[in-house]
Amino acid sequence: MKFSIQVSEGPYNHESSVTAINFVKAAVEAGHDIFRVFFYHDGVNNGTNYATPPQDDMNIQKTWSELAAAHDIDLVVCVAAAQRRGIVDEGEMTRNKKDGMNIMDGFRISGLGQLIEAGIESDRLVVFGD
Amino acid sequence: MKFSIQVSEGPYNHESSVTAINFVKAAVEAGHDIFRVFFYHDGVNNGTNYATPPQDDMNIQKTWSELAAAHDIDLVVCVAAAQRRGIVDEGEMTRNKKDGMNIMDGFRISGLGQLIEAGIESDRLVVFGD
Amino acid sequence: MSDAKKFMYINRKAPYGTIYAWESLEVVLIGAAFDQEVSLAFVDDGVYQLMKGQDTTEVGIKNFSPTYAALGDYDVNKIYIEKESLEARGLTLDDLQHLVWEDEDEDWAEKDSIRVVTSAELAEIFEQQDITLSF
Amino acid sequence: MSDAKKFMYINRKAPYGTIYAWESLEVVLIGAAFDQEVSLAFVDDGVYQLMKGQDTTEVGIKNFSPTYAALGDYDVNKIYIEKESLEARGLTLDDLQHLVWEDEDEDWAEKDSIRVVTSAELAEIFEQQDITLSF
Amino acid sequence: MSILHTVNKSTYERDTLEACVRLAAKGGSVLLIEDGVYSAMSGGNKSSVIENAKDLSFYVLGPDIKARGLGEDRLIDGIKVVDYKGFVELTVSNDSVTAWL
Amino acid sequence: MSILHTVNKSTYERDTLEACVRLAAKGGSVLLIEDGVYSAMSGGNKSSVIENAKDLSFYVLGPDIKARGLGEDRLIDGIKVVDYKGFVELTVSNDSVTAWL
Repeated sequence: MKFSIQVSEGPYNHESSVTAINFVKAAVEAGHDIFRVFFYHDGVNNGTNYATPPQDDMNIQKTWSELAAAHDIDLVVCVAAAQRRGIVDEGEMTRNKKDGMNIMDGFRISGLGQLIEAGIESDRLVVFGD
Repeated sequence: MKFSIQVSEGPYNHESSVTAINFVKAAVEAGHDIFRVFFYHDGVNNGTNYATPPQDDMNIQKTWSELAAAHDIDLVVCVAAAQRRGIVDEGEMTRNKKDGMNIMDGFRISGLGQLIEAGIESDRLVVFGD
Repeated sequence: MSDAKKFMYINRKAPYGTIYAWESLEVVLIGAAFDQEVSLAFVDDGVYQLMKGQDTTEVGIKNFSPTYAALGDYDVNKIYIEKESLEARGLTLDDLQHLVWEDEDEDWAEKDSIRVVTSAELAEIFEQQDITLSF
Repeated sequence: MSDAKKFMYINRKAPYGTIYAWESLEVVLIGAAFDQEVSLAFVDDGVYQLMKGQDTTEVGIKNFSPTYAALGDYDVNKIYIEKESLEARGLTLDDLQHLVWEDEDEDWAEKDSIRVVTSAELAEIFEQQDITLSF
Repeated sequence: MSILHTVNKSTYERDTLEACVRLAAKGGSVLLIEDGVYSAMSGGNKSSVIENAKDLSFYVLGPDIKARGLGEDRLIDGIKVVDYKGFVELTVSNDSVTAWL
Repeated sequence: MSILHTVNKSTYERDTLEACVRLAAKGGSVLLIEDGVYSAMSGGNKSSVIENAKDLSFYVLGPDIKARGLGEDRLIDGIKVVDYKGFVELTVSNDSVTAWL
């Protein structure tokens, strides 16, 4: 079956990201496809590569990145939500004249249409939030 | 009177930052001192200079920066919370081998002791959160 | 429209205290371009999103409430309000914005977009949806 | 200790669903170095923070509950639990970790850190505080 | 000692206001801010949380009620409206501030 | 159509579970995750929210109850424990998923 996921909260502050990661892992293990994970609201903060979490805890941002690489999962950060919160890729850096960028490997910034498309293209959309 | 403020939520997602800003402005206008604003939990995301919020809304991160400059307010981002969430200054960039930094002008990263000290040194500590 | 999916947006949170209400509306507006069947439900504190007379000037943040009036132009005209949520809060339909749309099939007659429904009716409507987005 | 301020930490949130419980504990541990008078209150879902037998292995995140046992070593030994919150949740003190401290003045006798108090008693304790930190 | 209590959540959504009312000592002041201001409206199922708390003084942040389209005429009797300046004054006139989060 | 409902907040703190129970059609399944698992415990003031919802099937995420130190023996009768694999299976065996946030 084809799944898409929406993650609506940032890493660490809420369990949503962790539950979504564990759900994605279990779905992949059961042979399902993850079409897309869409990060919205504070969820966009899952896509930063500037974090240095404690070594004795899950590295949430990196775990997403590894999952994406291992299972070819499309990780999309909402551009409007990212602009409010400060997640920047190369295009955003140039466009908005920032000194650097902090998007994690495996994530890309795109529009809200990607969420609607995920709903249309997938058999199930599962939302994790607050 | 000497005030300190704790902000526990990130900008835009919760009203906390905005209420704290309006409180700080009113306190300064009434002739009070703001000793320190301490950003904790997702509140550390108030300190990013990577955001590009919509032009028809308050630019929360920049407003903090301007308030700090105008009224000599100490804006402190908790280092442990910042490491989980990806707020980086020059020291953190070097120490944790990041490609850049995203701390806003007027903010500094420091330890939790700064919150306790704010409580000790101030006449009032006011917390804004979720 | 036979291939269209039924999208339901459930709005359960008050405006301004958190951004969910506003960022939900942003999804609805973008989603309207996709030619799917769209419904919105306002339940619990979500009903406060449609309160008339919102004025955020003194707070200093954007007042997004006028945007709800544009939903009709985007062909978003199935807006369900839970009766029980209104009543629990001492509100009536008069407290809320009057949202309308123009029916192309009836010479652009102006029609109400808002339908007040009971919990039981809303539960049935939820059962007919393909995709539910929660805010 | 005459210049010491009274710090109260109010913990009202369950662990793991959000990080407030853990990051609150981090403040308490750092704050213990400052020689102030420290109290902790656990009310509402905050009482769940002290549940025995927490095991986060299958979730894959850090289990911080053993850290509460260290509070005594940091001279944090005024830990108030609201009776009404426990009862509403069908819990008793036996469900919670047994937290102790060693009293230097009584030849390091081991004493209970946890005191179960009523809402009314806790309200009075709150009135005596200089600084309240809420998580 | 007198305490200023702040509550920023709707009592329809969360248990915050009820916690505050239960754990605030007699004579305390409660300021409703952000989504907490919805709890100040009369005529709702939960208006009684405030109506029954006779030992406390209630205030509501004016800018937050205006933002939400709530008229002052709909507030529960006895609740006073303050602006941010009044919020600061309440923190000064009380001895300490407790945020109910 | 059958719906899998997810609830991730404690019914002591928020109105989420009550909204779900009120608005879930007969025959639906409810999976309690994250802080939602506290609502699955018997013997509390709000255990009746689930006990009275006879028309729904309740599930609880095992890893989340273990994390919180809740024994399976304390769950309200009839609630089934699933792991993440079981969570995925519930999303497949139902026609759609509604998250109550």
